[in-house]
Amino acid sequence: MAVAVTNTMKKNHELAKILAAASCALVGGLSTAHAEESWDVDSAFLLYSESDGRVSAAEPVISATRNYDSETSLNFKLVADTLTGASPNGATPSDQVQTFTSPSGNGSYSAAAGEQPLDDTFRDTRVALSSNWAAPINRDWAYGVGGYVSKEHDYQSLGVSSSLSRYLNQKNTTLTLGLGASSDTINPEGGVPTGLFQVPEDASSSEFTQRNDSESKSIMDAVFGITQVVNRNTIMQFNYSINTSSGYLTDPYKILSVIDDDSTGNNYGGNYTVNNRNVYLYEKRPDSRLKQSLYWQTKHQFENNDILDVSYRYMFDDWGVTSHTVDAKYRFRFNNQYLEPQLRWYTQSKADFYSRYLDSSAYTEVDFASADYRLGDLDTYTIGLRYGYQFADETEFYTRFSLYHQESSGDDGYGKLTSQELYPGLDAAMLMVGYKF
Amino acid sequence: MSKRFVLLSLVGVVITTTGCSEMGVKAWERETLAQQEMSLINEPVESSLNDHVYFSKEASSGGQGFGGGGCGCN
Amino acid sequence: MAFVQHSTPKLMQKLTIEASLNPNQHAAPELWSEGAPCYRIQFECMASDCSMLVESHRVDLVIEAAKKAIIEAWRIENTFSRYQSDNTFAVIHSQPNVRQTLNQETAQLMLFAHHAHQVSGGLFDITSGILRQAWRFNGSDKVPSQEQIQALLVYVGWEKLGWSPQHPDQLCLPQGMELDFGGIGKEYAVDKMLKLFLSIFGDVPVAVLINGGGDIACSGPRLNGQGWRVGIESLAADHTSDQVISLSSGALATSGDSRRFLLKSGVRYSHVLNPLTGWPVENAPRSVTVAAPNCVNAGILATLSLLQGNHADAFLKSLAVPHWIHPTNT
Amino acid sequence: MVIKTRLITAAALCCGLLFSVAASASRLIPIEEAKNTPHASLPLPQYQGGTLSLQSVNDQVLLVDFWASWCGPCRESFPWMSDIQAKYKTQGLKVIAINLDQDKNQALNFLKKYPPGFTVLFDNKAAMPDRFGVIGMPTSYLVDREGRIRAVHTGFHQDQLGNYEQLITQLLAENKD
Repeated sequence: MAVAVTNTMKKNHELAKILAAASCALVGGLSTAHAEESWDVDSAFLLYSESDGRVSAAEPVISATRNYDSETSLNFKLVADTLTGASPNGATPSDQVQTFTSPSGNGSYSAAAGEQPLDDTFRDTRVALSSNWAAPINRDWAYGVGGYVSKEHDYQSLGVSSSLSRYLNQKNTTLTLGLGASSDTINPEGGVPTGLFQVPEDASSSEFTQRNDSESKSIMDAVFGITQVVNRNTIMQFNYSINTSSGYLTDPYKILSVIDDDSTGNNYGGNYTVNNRNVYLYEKRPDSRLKQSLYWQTKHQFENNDILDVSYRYMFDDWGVTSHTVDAKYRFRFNNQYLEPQLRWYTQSKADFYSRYLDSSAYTEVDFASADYRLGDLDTYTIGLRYGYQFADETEFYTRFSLYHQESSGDDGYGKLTSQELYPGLDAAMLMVGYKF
Repeated sequence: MSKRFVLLSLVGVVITTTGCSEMGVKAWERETLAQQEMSLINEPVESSLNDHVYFSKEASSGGQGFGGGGCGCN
Repeated sequence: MAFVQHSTPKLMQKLTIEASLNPNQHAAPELWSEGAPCYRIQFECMASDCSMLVESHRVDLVIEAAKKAIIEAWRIENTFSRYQSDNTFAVIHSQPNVRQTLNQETAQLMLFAHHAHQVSGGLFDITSGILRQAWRFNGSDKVPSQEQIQALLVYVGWEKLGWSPQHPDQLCLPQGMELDFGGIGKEYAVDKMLKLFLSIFGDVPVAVLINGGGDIACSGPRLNGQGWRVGIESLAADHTSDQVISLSSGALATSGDSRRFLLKSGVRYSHVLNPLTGWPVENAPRSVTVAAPNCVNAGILATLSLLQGNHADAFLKSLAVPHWIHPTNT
Repeated sequence: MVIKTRLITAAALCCGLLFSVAASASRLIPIEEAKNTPHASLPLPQYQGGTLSLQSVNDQVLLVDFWASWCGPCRESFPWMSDIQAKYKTQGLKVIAINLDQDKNQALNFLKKYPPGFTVLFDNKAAMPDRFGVIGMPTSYLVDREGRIRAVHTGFHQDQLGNYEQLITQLLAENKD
């Protein structure tokens, strides 16, 4: 009897617990706590302007992040940019006036003697929208997924990305694997030119009429990274990333000059002509590229709260390009303001198929060629200063001014060509103004 | 020259990561690391604008990182 | 149940609530001053007189919070009312024999009903409301026939529902069956009101007690640290309070009602029905009041104890919960 | 075509991640397996004045919470801890929040902004958390009336509040028999 009573007591006690729990679950506890859920917006405007009236760009961007808790967030970012100005078309300067067929074939533009040939039909507007969701899976794992779409009048890109992170060693070490894929479509003005074919005089040529409207390329990305907390004030990251592109990787608007290399003739080093027309070829790049890079970044906060942020990247690819990038920032922090000088140095070696021009005796035999200075030997420097002011309501105004300088170098040519400036430098100024709220 | 460099960096990475278990801080020692300014990409908008400029002017792009570290709050 | 009052109350204003938030067209709630900083808000809900007692120096927040809480109570009343044609209750019952997806709130209520059904050994069952078609507790002596009850019992039984706790938002309701949330609705509304009320105040000091027609929840002790004085009403005709208790945390709920019974051949049938037999529980106390951390919890314990019949007291004692019982008297 | 299959692989990976999220309901640690509170006799300075050691609190259920002013989820937990303290005070719950800021002044500034409705102790030399096994901020421990750790929660998650409260009510009920 006594046992039976005890059992009933136990059973009823269990019953009371279950009901208490169930009622708490139903009513949702009593908490008056509010999660700090809000949109954090960072909006900025970039003005980019190159010297000598080359490209200038205006680029507004707005990024909105909703933080659900300290680890869960949803971000949307909208970027628009408009480019105007002129861009080098790849041809060499000459001691003669040069006339070029415009990309659409419906017109032409010219470069005076000794002047850099610039394609001034260059004009574009781009809109890009991206979104990313990041959340924890449990204490040890987190993931992120994202999507990206961008559109300009001759280029569309669609991409997805995902990442998986594993925390180790009490969150002092984070291993991250990121994967991305994107699919791009190029539909150049005037159609897709045939690589290494001569640029025809106008749109009536069969080279024009037989063109495809569009080409595509696909890109796969994988990043493996380790983030390590070093001590109370220092954090470090190493990444290895691999990026493969395949499909149409050529720039449809870039051409090459063919230079007369007959040292016995009086046009040695001048533009090679056939039927009294200068010969220019459309550039052609391989249809695949494999890039790999190693990246290291360290951030350290000093006793006076200033922060040093240094990174280094080494990149190499199967086109023969290798590059080194060093980026350093130092943030002086005052009560509610900061001043951040920034320095960046970048150097790259040229791609195997890069050639400032083609020789008339051999131009029919090359498989790939590009005179795009971006694939040549290049050194660039950026010097900048960022200033920020944080208001009492935790909004922030910031601005940044920076100067970008490029120096190209390479083979100086022969004959008449040696008197031409084949590797002009580039200077650009960038002004960014932004507000976070 | 470049191949040797890659090898050296890889060795560097391996050495540093094997040393990881002795590095790090306790959960309550993350006051500094918890600051937004100490996240590895603390100005994502500036970074993306820079990336766009450099992407269109140079042959290399990408490779940079993502999160990690931080407050370690749960 | 009644509150022990001392000072003379003064009507301050009627609280205006938008008509769309008052679907059952209740009279406007009234804000009474009981001598600052004490306020009382009177309002109607679920066919009961309800009130809130509030102590705060911020009368603006009192009004805002009271309105929000009353709107919530009216919403719950309207959502689960059996007499509407377009509410959640009606939508569920308009789709028999098909799999339907319940909203989160209903799914939560189903989970709670499930737990209560499990631990009560089937005595608590929200599908049993249909038995009221046979039993009319209006003081008369009309006891239904066993055939009548038997016919209705076909449609009673929690396990007959196409529902499982693994997927609480998926329901297949057999034709003819009915879910009755009335048994927990009022307590649920009281708890939700309290929660919403306190969320408006945040860190601002406040003490509040919500009385939903006898089901009570409070935020904690009064501002002076003392408990709320709550009278447990006598069943005598003159309604004189026979017991005054001090409530300084949690909630009280009462089950049982002296006015709802059947009297036949000297047997008093309580309005509490046993869903397993279809018959009223015999010798159930006339009313049971239980104290628990929240009102839903107090209410379910009071209801379950009534279902124990004359073991109600022993049952509550074994749970070690504070309780007050009015025994059966004939 | 190649890109398509790759995209699908990426999408499949994402989905796999989303569905692997597992819900976990925690329970009280059985008495036989529960450990005693470490450093129970160590007196720590109290925000409200004087000093207090965990063992000096007799016959109460303790919610011992480790927090710091720079930790976002800790801040979110403050109103909840005030509520739970008020609600279960009479039943014998005592919430003790142990501050681990290195710089006590930062904690004092924080407390001015977010006044606590519970006991706050300062452990600015971090003497306690190691042996408690704190591996994230905040971490809270539920200690029964006999001084045994019966539940551990790392982090503060709104969706688990019902669960936290349930464990507290269970523990409060336990030793009443």
